[in-house]
Amino acid sequence: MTGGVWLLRRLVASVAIVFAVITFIFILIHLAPGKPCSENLDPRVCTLLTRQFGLDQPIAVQYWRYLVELAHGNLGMSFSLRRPVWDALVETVPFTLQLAGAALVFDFLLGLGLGIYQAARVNRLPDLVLGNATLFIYSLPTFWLAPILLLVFGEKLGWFPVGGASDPIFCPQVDSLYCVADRLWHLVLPATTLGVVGAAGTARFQRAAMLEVASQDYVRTARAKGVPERQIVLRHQLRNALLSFITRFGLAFPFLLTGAVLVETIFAWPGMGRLAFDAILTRDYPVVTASALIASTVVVAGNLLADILLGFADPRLRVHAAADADVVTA
Amino acid sequence: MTLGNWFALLVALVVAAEVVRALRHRALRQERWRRFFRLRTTSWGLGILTFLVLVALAAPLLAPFDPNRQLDIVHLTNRPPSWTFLLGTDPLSRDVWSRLVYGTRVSLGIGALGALVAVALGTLVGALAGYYRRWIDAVLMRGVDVGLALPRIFVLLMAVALWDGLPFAALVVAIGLTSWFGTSRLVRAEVLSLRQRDFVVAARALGAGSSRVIVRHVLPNAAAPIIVSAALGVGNVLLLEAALSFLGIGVPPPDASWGNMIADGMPSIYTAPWSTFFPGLAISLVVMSLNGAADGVRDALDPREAP
Amino acid sequence: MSVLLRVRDLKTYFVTEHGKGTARAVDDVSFDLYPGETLGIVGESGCGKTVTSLSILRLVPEPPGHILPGSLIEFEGRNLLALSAPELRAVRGNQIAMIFQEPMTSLNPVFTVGDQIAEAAIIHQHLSRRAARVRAIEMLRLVGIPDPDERVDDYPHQLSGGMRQRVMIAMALICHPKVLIADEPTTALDVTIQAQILELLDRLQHELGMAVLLITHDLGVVAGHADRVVVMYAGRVVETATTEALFEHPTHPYTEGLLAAVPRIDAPRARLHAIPGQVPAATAWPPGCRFHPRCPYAWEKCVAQEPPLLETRNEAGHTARCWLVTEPERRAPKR
Amino acid sequence: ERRGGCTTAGCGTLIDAAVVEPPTLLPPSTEDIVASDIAEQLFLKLADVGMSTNTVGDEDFQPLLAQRWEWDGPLTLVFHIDPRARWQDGQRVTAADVEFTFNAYNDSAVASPFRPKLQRIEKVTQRDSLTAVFRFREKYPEMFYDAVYHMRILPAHLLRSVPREQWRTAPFGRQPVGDGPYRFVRWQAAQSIELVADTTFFLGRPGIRRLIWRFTPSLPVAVQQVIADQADIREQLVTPDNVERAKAAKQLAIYPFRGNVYTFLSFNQRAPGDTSKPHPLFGDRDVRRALTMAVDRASLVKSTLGDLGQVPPGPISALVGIWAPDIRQLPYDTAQAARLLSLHGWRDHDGDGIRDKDGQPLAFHILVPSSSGLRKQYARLLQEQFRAIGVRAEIDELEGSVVAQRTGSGNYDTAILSRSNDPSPGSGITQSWTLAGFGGSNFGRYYNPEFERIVQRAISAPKRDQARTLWRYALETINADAPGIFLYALANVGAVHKRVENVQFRPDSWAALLRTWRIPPDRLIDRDRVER
Amino acid sequence: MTAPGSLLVEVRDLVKHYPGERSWFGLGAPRAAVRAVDGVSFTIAPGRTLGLVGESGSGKTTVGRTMLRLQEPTSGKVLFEGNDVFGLDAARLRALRRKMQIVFQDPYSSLNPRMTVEETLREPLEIHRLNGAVSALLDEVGLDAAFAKRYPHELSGGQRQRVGIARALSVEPRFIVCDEPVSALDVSVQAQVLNLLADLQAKRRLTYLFIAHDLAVVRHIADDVAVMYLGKIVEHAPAAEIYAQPRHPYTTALLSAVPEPNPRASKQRIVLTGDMPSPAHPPPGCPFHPRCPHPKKSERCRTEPPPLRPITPGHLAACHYAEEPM
Ligand SMILES: Nc1ncnc2c1ncn2[C@@H]1O[C@H](COP(=O)(O)OP(=O)(O)OP(=O)(O)O)[C@@H](O)[C@H]1O
Ligand SMILES: Nc1ncnc2c1ncn2[C@@H]1O[C@H](COP(=O)(O)OP(=O)(O)OP(=O)(O)O)[C@@H](O)[C@H]1O
Ligand SMILES: [Mg+2]
Ligand SMILES: [Mg+2]
Repeated sequence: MTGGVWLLRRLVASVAIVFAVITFIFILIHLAPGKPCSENLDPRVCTLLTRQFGLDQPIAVQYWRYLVELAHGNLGMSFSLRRPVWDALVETVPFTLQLAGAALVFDFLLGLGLGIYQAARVNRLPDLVLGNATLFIYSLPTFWLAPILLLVFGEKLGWFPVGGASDPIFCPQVDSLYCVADRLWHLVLPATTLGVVGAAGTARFQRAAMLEVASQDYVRTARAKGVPERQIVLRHQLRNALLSFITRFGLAFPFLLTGAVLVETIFAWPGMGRLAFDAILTRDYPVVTASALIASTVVVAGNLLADILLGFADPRLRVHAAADADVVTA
Repeated sequence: MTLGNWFALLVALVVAAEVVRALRHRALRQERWRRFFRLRTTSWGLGILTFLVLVALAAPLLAPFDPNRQLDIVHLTNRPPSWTFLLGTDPLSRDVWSRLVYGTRVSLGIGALGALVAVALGTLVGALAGYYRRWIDAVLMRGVDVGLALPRIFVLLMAVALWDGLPFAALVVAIGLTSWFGTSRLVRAEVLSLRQRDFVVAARALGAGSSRVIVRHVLPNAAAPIIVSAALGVGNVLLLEAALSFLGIGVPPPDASWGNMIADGMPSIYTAPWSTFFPGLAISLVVMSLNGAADGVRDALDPREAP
Repeated sequence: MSVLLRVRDLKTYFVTEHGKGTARAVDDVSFDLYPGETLGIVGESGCGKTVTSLSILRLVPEPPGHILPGSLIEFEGRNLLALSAPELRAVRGNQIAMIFQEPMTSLNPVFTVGDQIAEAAIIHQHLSRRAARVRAIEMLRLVGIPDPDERVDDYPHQLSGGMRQRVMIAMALICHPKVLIADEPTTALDVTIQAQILELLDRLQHELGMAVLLITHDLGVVAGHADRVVVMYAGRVVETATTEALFEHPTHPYTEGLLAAVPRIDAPRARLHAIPGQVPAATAWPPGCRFHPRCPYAWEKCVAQEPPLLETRNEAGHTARCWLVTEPERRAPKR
Repeated sequence: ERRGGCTTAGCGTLIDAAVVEPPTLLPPSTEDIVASDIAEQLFLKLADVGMSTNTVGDEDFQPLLAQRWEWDGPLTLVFHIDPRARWQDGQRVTAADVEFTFNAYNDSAVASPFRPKLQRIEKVTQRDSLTAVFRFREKYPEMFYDAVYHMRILPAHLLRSVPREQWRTAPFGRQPVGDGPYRFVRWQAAQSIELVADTTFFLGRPGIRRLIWRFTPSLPVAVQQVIADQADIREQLVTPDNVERAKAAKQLAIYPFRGNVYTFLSFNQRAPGDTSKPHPLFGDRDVRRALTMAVDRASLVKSTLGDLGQVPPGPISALVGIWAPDIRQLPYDTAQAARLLSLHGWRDHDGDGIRDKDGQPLAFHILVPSSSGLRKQYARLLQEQFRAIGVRAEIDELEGSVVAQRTGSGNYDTAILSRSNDPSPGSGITQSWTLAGFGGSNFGRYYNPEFERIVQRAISAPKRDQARTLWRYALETINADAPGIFLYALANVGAVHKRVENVQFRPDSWAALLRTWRIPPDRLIDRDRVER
Repeated sequence: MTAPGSLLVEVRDLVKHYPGERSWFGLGAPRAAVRAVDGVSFTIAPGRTLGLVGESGSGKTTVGRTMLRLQEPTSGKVLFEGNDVFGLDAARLRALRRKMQIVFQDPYSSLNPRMTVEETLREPLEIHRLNGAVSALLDEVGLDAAFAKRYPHELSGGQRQRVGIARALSVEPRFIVCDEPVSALDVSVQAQVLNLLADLQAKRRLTYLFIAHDLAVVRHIADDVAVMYLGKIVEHAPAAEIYAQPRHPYTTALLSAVPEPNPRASKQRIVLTGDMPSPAHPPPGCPFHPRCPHPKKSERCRTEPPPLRPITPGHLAACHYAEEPM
């Protein structure tokens, strides 16, 4: 089977998964009792609106309509935001991607670095200290860490902004280098909150992976060749440890998305996590379903990406046209 | 804190330390258990867990106050830690230490139940898929793919925020029901490799039926990843429960869980940090201990044979 | 002829997890390797062959293992155990090269075989990548791999076991080392492939003139390919001799038993001679002669006192660690 | 960094640390508070209440869009629109706009939450391009208030083409064009809304050049922003904690003002889910009275709000003029409460600490929206207070929409609800506590004909003093019926950066007078000087 | 070969193809099937041992396991005491499993690491509701009764192999497939186990299919020897004959490749070139032709697969030039 066909099949399967997810979410939220009306809204107004949105129809009808709209690329109109879901997503998804991306970078750079460093000094003092530190950080609840960071670095020290994604005065839009810096500056605390727990996990994972590889025969082979120790760690061990790391990378997305809900709310980050969270609470069906669509797409894409990366990184998995034909004749 | 409480606390600490020491001591005799205690963190983890279980059991002895009692809502709110109120009081003038102690019961219970549901289901699905292969495998694993792509927090929020009158146990079960996908993959992989092993083939050759093979030969050997994921699962459930409490959905008041203690104390986190700090610390401690213990289990049940 | 590699009183111990004691994996091993010769080291699983070979290049994993002070490994007059890390690296893969038992796991799965072969040349001979690649292709041709210019870009998993072992050999020999340590190079291979590889080693040794330390548990392999043989048992050398002498006059009862236990293709169907009992654990070698619990001739002295390596009467340099050398009359079987 | 050179009076940028992002800025389509604050700057009313918030008659009202007005008979009110008024796209504001606005607010397709408040206006017509005529159905003291207070005049020429049922989602709501002191600049979804002063505003150039509402969904973090000097205004600090912290911040000035919200535990007098039957517990007036007397409301307020709250003397907030601390209420008297319960057969027969009757324990649920920290805290406090007299209350913390659904349909035992008042006592009380509110916001279905009668009289009392007395009587009547436990009325405390002068918070709408705030040139800071 | 009437096991044209893995969703086209066993037939008379020899991957294990129906065959028949093994229902299969047993190659994976020796040996007794004694079994394979309480990791390789044999013996089978039972063992221990197997056979009148890759080992235990190459039997003859006069060039090469513990033996070695082809893509014609050193190798070998045919009575070989061995 060639790579193209493989990819195509995976894509089809991915679409099927995403479809299953939104169906599930659609049914779940529509089965929940209650209507999308806020607390203080006059119930009479509420009834009127429900009719306007067609929510008095049987769920099958609603589902069918939703699918038809979806097929036309229409995600519907948000009840609570009073605007097309598409518009809302277009504005928020990039922020979540920025946050998750920064957290991912933070997570993986720090995590990998620490893991490699620890593995190189296994069972010595730095390793033990870091081992305990990462274990502790790994077990911190995010919503607990966030206020602490805000208090210390935002309020007390004033190093970083207290919430928000950009300076509303200087940089309402990111249109200059200064504003890019501003965005990054705003990203520091939320990305740290989101990434540091993951980084601790990554460090622990990577350390274990490196040690696993360190005991492999081929590392000994490299040593027997006279390869310097540094190169053994960075070339032979790391390359192999990265294989299991890529799998972890693929699994990081659900974690990040889940974390984003809390972090975005606390740090006033205008991302999709917050949007989705609010939408669930206000029963904004179209937004919930669309966010589930995005979230599951990201997760599935993350897995796919990891598989593809793994295919590149691990020659054993590379799809060779003649993979089977290993007939050797003299 | 009364003298009696201090004494009970001391006893709990000593007993926990002794239990670990005794276990360690006995473990030295058996290779596998010696490996369990190889890391110091394992002993610590086990000790802390034992201590917490003791605390949960002996909560009435350790807690100087009724955990739900609002001692004096005008004068005793948000008191800092003192000898009377070991860990201070919360915004409702309840004794944080007493709540923490009683909360241990609830939180550990939640963690254990949620993890149990998740691991039981994950193991079942993983074992079926891995052992029977073919269409069972295909169907179950596609389901797992969907489950993994499902934004879990959405499902939980919806289940809990929107369905009123959902009993709390149902929430815990819901957490469990949405947490088993990873475990099932893990177990399946393990079962797939185990079913190729000669001793499994031997059991079949001897006429053992599928259920016997799975229960006696396959699962015990897949125990390490199962137990490890259960241990880590407890931590995850705790964190999740805390997160949900933080979002306003958790153990119903007035009963204390660590998660809702944090949630209750959150508005005064800056003026009375103790009412959130200590339950947060307790959660961290449990997660850490479980991680430590899981490392030990991993070592002890290492499929690699002893040298 | 001057000694190329001199091993004296090599002791490599492993500190096992607490409570189990120290595994004395290699305990006082001495032997010499001369230029151009093939020295076979035979012994059963766990007797310390691999640890010996790893000790020579200080590749024993540390911890748990360590080479005890007082051991000497002298290569061309330099004590390898005293070298600094960079000096040692200059020897590894350059002067002394190694090939390992498991060609499957000894190659790094994520690099092409060409890269792995070339690596040593880049490090030691400072060749450019391009030049090293050319060398790698040459080496592949030398070890008899068809289409070397294509195979050079293959990954290990694309090769068969025999080819992988050839790649290992190519990798070891690219810098023309003076000593090649081959640790059970054929154990994992089929007989027909084993024959190919041994043939190849013979040929290359001939062409390149290196000394080979051939480690194996198969007496048949030693018989066909070694000039001299060291027999190990329980971390000790129990007998050393030229190949002919060893097979003609096995002196140590262990060597004797081992020879008798080998199934032979030319013998008719019959019971095999078996050495009773098991090899003891490295943490608990028996006192006295370490073979005495399994030895048909053992008497009190064997239990009480361990014999040194004694010169036999057969031949100069034929030594055996057995009291029988001093009391040959006891060789009459017990019972 | 772009440091600009604006250094004169009329410079300045204020950032408001807001918590909730409005769904739209189109006034008739939302009741959202932030939307209304922003709309204050964008869309003018014809006239507005003064600082006294007196709603009776028209003496205390300030002209805005209407230069002046006169009565043309008892039921006809004529407004003369200020000829200088312009829409920000240059068009004049005309009487046609006023007529259009009324029709829109009154159109059921728009589903405006303000529509019920306009019921007594029959129609609005234009006499000439600058004269709008309001025709009322009846004569009552708050006619003028109803005419001006609920509606913000909208640009007919921009909205006429938008179908009414699409007003909720109209793009105009995200890109409004107004006639107020500020013009709309941009709306960054989930981040901020920015306004800039209209220097040509016909009532005078606003004192601050730029206003930014910044949305921070978590209140503590929003407060933290003003404390960390990253925002200038937090109009509502809510908790004593926050007030303490804000006071400690050097650059902040604290402005207390009357609150417009009261919170109460609503007793559902009808069986949950079946409004035809009385509630098994709360159908009984004495049970309600007993439960009310069991709660030490003063201590609860002290505990949760310190000086920031008061026990309301009835279903009103401090905003309305009829507030008086000496209005008679049920006392805190647990002994009396216990006696009353025992008298009705609620005793602890089985000794489990909970009273019971006929095997039924005296237990009920308290419904509370999980989004409100304060109300959740109150639920826990109440639970404990009830426990003390042998009543078990279970707390159901549910999402706002679920609470709305359940209370709206009468499917609950008790719920902690909040009501915000406009300055008029009449409209709130009628909506929430009389027959007129059945199916509306009288969730507990409280009905007492005597009370209705008094309220009617109070509303139509032409004199303020007369009305006051009647209202006091009405409140005492409803207090005695105990249709709910009136828990607290939150005093508002705002925090504003000290450099801002002439800060005035009008209790019913803190931002109503924002255009008069200003920053002296010598106190400008970096963010004020920015020129973009 | 023995007369049909006295046969215990008969394998007829056994074929086992492993379908290539189907890719994701089971939608993908399968890869080329691995023809692990490609038409194998042989018979074993009661009390005799057939040695099955071949290089790694030639299909020996697959033959052994398929015979016991531990894997379903692709086609072919296995008759045990005249019963078609593949036609049995679950209950009868279970009954049959008392009579056919298997001993595995890898002593490390053949025992459940979580069960003591006793538990391991007791399990088959439980399954078939037999009343045997664990100690007697241990005794029979030469293990001390003290071993009963031990876990596999506390045993040496030879001891484990003995436990594996004891487990097979526990249900008192008539036929045992020994799948390379000694290849993982040291020479000294290998001899012990081979002797044990021989003794047990004599004592219990067992029938063995003895799988090995080492012709020298087979020499010591087998009555008949079959040589496999690429899923096919290429030569099958009584032991004495095959060692004295191999007919197939592959057998000849195998024999010559066995290293002899005799430094003076200066025999002419035949070193085969190349590796065994992948069973997924067997060469056309004679599967051995790419490596065949036979001087007469011809075009015919490349195109026409040689059938397994009798060369002399009882001596089968699949080579066009079997009459003219090398
Ligand atoms: N990393 C290690 N840790 C502990 N003990 C070890 C380690 N490596 C080797 N040993 C011990 O050293 C002894 C000798 O091992 P070695 O690998 O040298 O045997 P060998 O002769 O090469 O056997 P084989 O034929 O199985 O390769 C064994 O008893 C083994 O248990
Ligand atoms: N479960 C399986 N799925 C796919 N292919 C398999 C499977 N089992 C064996 N094979 C393939 O079938 C062929 C024959 O395997 P088999 O194990 O029977 O050989 P063998 O002669 O026993 O080899 P060895 O000496 O290594 O044990 C090999 O190419 C192997 O890769
Ligand atoms: Mg070795
Ligand atoms: Mg096999």
